[in-house]
Amino acid sequence: MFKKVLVANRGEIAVRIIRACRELGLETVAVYSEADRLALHVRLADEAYLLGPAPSRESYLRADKIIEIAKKSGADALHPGYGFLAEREDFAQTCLNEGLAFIGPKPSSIAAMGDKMTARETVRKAGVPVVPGTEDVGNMSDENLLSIAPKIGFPLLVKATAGGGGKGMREVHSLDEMPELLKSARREAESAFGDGNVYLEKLVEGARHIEIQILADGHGNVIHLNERDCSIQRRHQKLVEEAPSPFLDDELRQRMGEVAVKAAKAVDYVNAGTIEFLVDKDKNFFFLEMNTRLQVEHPITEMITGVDIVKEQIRVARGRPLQYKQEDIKINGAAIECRINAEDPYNGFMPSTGKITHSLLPTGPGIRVDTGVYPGFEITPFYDPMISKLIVWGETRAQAILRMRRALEEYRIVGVRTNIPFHQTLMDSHRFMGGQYDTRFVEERFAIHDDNDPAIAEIAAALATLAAHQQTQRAAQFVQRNERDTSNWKWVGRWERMHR
Amino acid sequence: MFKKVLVANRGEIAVRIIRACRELGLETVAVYSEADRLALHVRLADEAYLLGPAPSRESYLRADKIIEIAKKSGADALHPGYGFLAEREDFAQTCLNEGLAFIGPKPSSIAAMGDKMTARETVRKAGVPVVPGTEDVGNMSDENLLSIAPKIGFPLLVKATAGGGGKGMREVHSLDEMPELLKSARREAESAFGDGNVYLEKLVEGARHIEIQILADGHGNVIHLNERDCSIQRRHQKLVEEAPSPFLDDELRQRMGEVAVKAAKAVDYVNAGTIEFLVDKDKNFFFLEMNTRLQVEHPITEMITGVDIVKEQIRVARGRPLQYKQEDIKINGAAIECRINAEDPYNGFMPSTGKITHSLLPTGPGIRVDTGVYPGFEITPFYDPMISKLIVWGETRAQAILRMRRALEEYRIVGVRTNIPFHQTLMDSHRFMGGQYDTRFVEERFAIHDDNDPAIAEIAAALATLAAHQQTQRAAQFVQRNERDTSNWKWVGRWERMHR
Amino acid sequence: MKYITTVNGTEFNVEILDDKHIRINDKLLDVDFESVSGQPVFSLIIGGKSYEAYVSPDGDNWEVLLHGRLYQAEVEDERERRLHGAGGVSANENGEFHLKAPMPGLVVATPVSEGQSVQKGQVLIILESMKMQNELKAPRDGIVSRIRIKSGETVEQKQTLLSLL
Amino acid sequence: MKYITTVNGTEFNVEILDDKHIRINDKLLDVDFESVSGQPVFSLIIGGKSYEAYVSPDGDNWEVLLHGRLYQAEVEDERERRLHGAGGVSANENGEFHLKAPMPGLVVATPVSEGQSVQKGQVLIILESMKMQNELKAPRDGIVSRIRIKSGETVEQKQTLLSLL
Repeated sequence: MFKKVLVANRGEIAVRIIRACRELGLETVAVYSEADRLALHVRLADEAYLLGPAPSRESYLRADKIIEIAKKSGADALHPGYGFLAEREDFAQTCLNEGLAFIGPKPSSIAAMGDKMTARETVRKAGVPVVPGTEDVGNMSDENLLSIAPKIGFPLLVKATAGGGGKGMREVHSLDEMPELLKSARREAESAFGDGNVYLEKLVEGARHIEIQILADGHGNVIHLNERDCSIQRRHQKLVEEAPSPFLDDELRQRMGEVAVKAAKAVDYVNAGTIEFLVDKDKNFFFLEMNTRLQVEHPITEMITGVDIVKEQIRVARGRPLQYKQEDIKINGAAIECRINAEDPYNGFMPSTGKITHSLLPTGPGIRVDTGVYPGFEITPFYDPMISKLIVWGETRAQAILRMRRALEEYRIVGVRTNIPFHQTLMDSHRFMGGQYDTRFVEERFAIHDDNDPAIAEIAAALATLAAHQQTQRAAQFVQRNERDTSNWKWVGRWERMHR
Repeated sequence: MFKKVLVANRGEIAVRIIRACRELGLETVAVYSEADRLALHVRLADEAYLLGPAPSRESYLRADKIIEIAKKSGADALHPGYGFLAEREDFAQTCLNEGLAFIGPKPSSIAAMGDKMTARETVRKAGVPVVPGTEDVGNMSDENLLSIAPKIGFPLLVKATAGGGGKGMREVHSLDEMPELLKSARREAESAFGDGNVYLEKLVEGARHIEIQILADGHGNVIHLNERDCSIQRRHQKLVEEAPSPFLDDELRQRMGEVAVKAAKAVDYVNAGTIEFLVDKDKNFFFLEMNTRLQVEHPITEMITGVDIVKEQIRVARGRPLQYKQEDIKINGAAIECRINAEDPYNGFMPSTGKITHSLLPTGPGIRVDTGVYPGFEITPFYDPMISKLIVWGETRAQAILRMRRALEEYRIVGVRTNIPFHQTLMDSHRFMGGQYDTRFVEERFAIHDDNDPAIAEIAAALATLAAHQQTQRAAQFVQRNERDTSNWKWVGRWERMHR
Repeated sequence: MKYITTVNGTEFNVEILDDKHIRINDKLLDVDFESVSGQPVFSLIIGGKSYEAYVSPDGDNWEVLLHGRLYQAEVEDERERRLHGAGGVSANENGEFHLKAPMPGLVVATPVSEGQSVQKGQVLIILESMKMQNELKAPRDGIVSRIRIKSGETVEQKQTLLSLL
Repeated sequence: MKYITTVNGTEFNVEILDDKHIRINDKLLDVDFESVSGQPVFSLIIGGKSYEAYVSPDGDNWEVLLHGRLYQAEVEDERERRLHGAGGVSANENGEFHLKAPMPGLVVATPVSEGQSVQKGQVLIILESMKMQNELKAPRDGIVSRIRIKSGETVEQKQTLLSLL
């Protein structure tokens, strides 16, 4: 039974894991890059050790240093979070070799599911339906892929073998454009995973991305916690998730759950994992991949089932049987998560960096915010743009949407741009309210609105004029001063002084 | 069916009500004093109107102005929150006369329960046990009370007839000290309620303060949402509440619930209300009073039952039947609330005022923070010192306590002192963990600890030395400047500039 | 003080009468305009309605983010407007265009070369930031006059990367 | 720089070696000491352990609020200490005591009068703030030398209300 957990991650998920450990009475060890000295996970952990410079490759991907720190600090377990080293079977194996409990699946399960082509084959043999695509296992050359593509048919997807999170993924509509897209997919995959291999998969049109949360212990018990609908995506990045899916009925839910359990058992799975499916218009579902780790969007499942997935991961890693049986898992109400990213929805979702000067979190009943940032913290270009997850629960889906609207309206983040206006527009859209969306909805049938309510335009005019007027009045007062140096902090400082 | 609700309150409860309205699609009207122009309830409401200067008597207690604003703004309903005008039957009556739906009970129910002596008589006649005390109804002179006191027996409590919240309450141990205490109780009652009348009640020793949440609709349905244990008090002010009570068993819970429903029916009660009981060591329980309004600590009941009490209040006020029947109400897990007050636990809990310069809310699973303040907001001496309510839920009471500990440890509020260290000490105390406390626990058997772990004292020494050293180094750099003006904002400004 | 403020193509005549009163077109309104926590977030109570918005300068214009919608506002004072004459297409439209880094990042590729003709929408530079590769595209047709960075280079926000003629 | 720091009666010899190293008594430790968000909240990583505390000056001393406990620390640099000699009961203990308002509020009552003898713990003034009546008590025995306020008066924080001889 381990007592001290090294959290090999950063940001909101590191904070989430540290909280679970603390609530279980376990000590925590944080690791951090030079950019993260004052990150929340460092502030909240019992111990903290520097890994190296800001770039991930020199810090959070430094498996060797992480193991060294685990030994130095006396940690006897490691939680990898998601991303970074979470799905590297060699890293999981090293942990075990070094006597560290790995809070995740066995290395063999990671390996079986980590290579996406092998995974397809494994689950197909276990009787799980898969999306049509390349069926060979092993690295394939561009020539090879170009010759197979017409047999699969267009449109199709180029996907990274080592992939996940939409990285190294490209949509191909014709053979002509394929060579160029293969090149860019391989380049992105190489940069993201250190592995440029790709495979092909038929693009299922009008599909929904629906995934099943799995929990399995070391005593042969495997249960599922129902589904999450993650079809609201942009560039294959999930933006909004909800549970339960408005698209599923109980019968399909149960069938998909059973198949997911089967897929997990096929790789002898232990701990938390997620089976991702595509579900087409006719409610046929196909295995897409398994994420052998904690998922970003796990909180919505926690909200509707009452299960604390991270605590359960830790209990399972300590050798305990699951606290729940399948029949204990009930769906209570509805939950939605909006991923709040530091990016500008009015400028092609370009990442936005800078120091957060102020924030106001929405709070109150049915609201949960998982975040790793706070006022004074600097958003750097080195890591993922996701700065927080806004999660709401409601007695019904309609109430959850209404609650999400009010939470988004309340949320203030100053210093970086965020995609909150995107989420507000989405929550107002009739198609989202009606549950009528698929994975292409955001890109093809949705625009962040520039509809112009004249009454509100008038208010905007008043606001802009008052702010401009105030600025002019103040500039007059400052005119004697040497105003050459207007570097950011001075401006902020002056701003603050002016407003006290 | 009303559409626009005026919220006749401020602070966290005004925010709570505005959120519920927004989630129900209702428009909201805030009212505010000059001190509250930038208060959160003003920022979040659809409309906002100034009431007057900061003191409550010139703003939040100005019933006439509030009614005038309701009419001007076209509000067709009013939610009084708690405190201020919430338990004034004349105000409720005026609302009805002016065609405003009053989101609360009928004026006659407020009247019946508002005069605490009348209330005792009413419920006693309905067969509800009451604490022994003065039995006459009507205003009593000091002479009268002094002659009755020995019959009731000491120790006893002097309580304000119009009272609540511990104001105008005094504990009397002998006849000698009684005249002086009557005087101060009347003075405080006069100042708090504009009514200096008091009555006497036997002090039940070793008692717990346990209250039952009631919901009643206009169709004759009355249910209870189980109990809250509010025994953690100081100077008769609740500091921590939990639900369910670790002291109650199912049989007693059910009996108290039934009696509470009976008490509510005795005054023909509609809307949300709370029946407060004292429960002695032998599990005898006595009616204390009924609060004919939403209660500060309502969120813990929401956490364990899933019922949104404020939304249910609004639905009931719109004439709808209750959404729940008694058998729908189940207890799920355990919830605790800590009232975070701007007061210094190391200095006799003296109120602390000032501008909040920074805050970091605890977030994550099972945490809810209801607050009306934010960084940049000024805590003034005009209102209640409660600046936020930290509420946690856990699968068990033990898990809720562990979660509360980690949440308190994470919570940062800079700019005013808070009682967070008090709560941390309490959550660490074995007696609280064991559920062994009564209403005298905090005052008689609890001290905010000054126990001295030498390892931590060493860290404190390092922190103080490093801060002092840094200050000395910086002072050297600033020595040429004219440092005479060290008014607060300049100091903060300099501090911030130094740390950028 | 009189202003002419244009929001999404609609002009508003806004007159600031004093601290608490403005006139918009013909309407006289009570206003209470306050910055929140010294931030570029403003609380405006106008005719009893309460609004809160992010308001910040954006070049010569103002951006107002209100109720999840972004408004671009041009605020001109009346004198200024008279000097400039009516209309107001801003100058400099046909000058050199300098592509600036919208955020700090790593230059992954520059798929164009100096002297090359490019079309509006063509990818000029791929910049990696926050684990995403971002394609920076030509805002108009033109000729690449100068490339100021190399692949593999780390750039600062607003650093000029490339110029178009 | 060498300091002698006293926390709850225990003395620690603390030497600041450089930005990243200190010695406490005999222990050499790595330290990383940073203010959070420019606030009097500090993150300290010391020998791998991560702590966060509110640290602020309190008169001549320092207050450290750490893990829900308040520590009063006296920090003297070695030279200063040598000058003052050992021990160090602060002077001024028997001078006049000025009762200052701990917060802004309304004076509800002054149950003592000028010239009156009072005992330690006796109520001198009742001050209402945040809806609570707060009794301000005598910190020692003495004679009320001057009352500077009247009932019903509003006072500022730190305003002197009353003096004791």
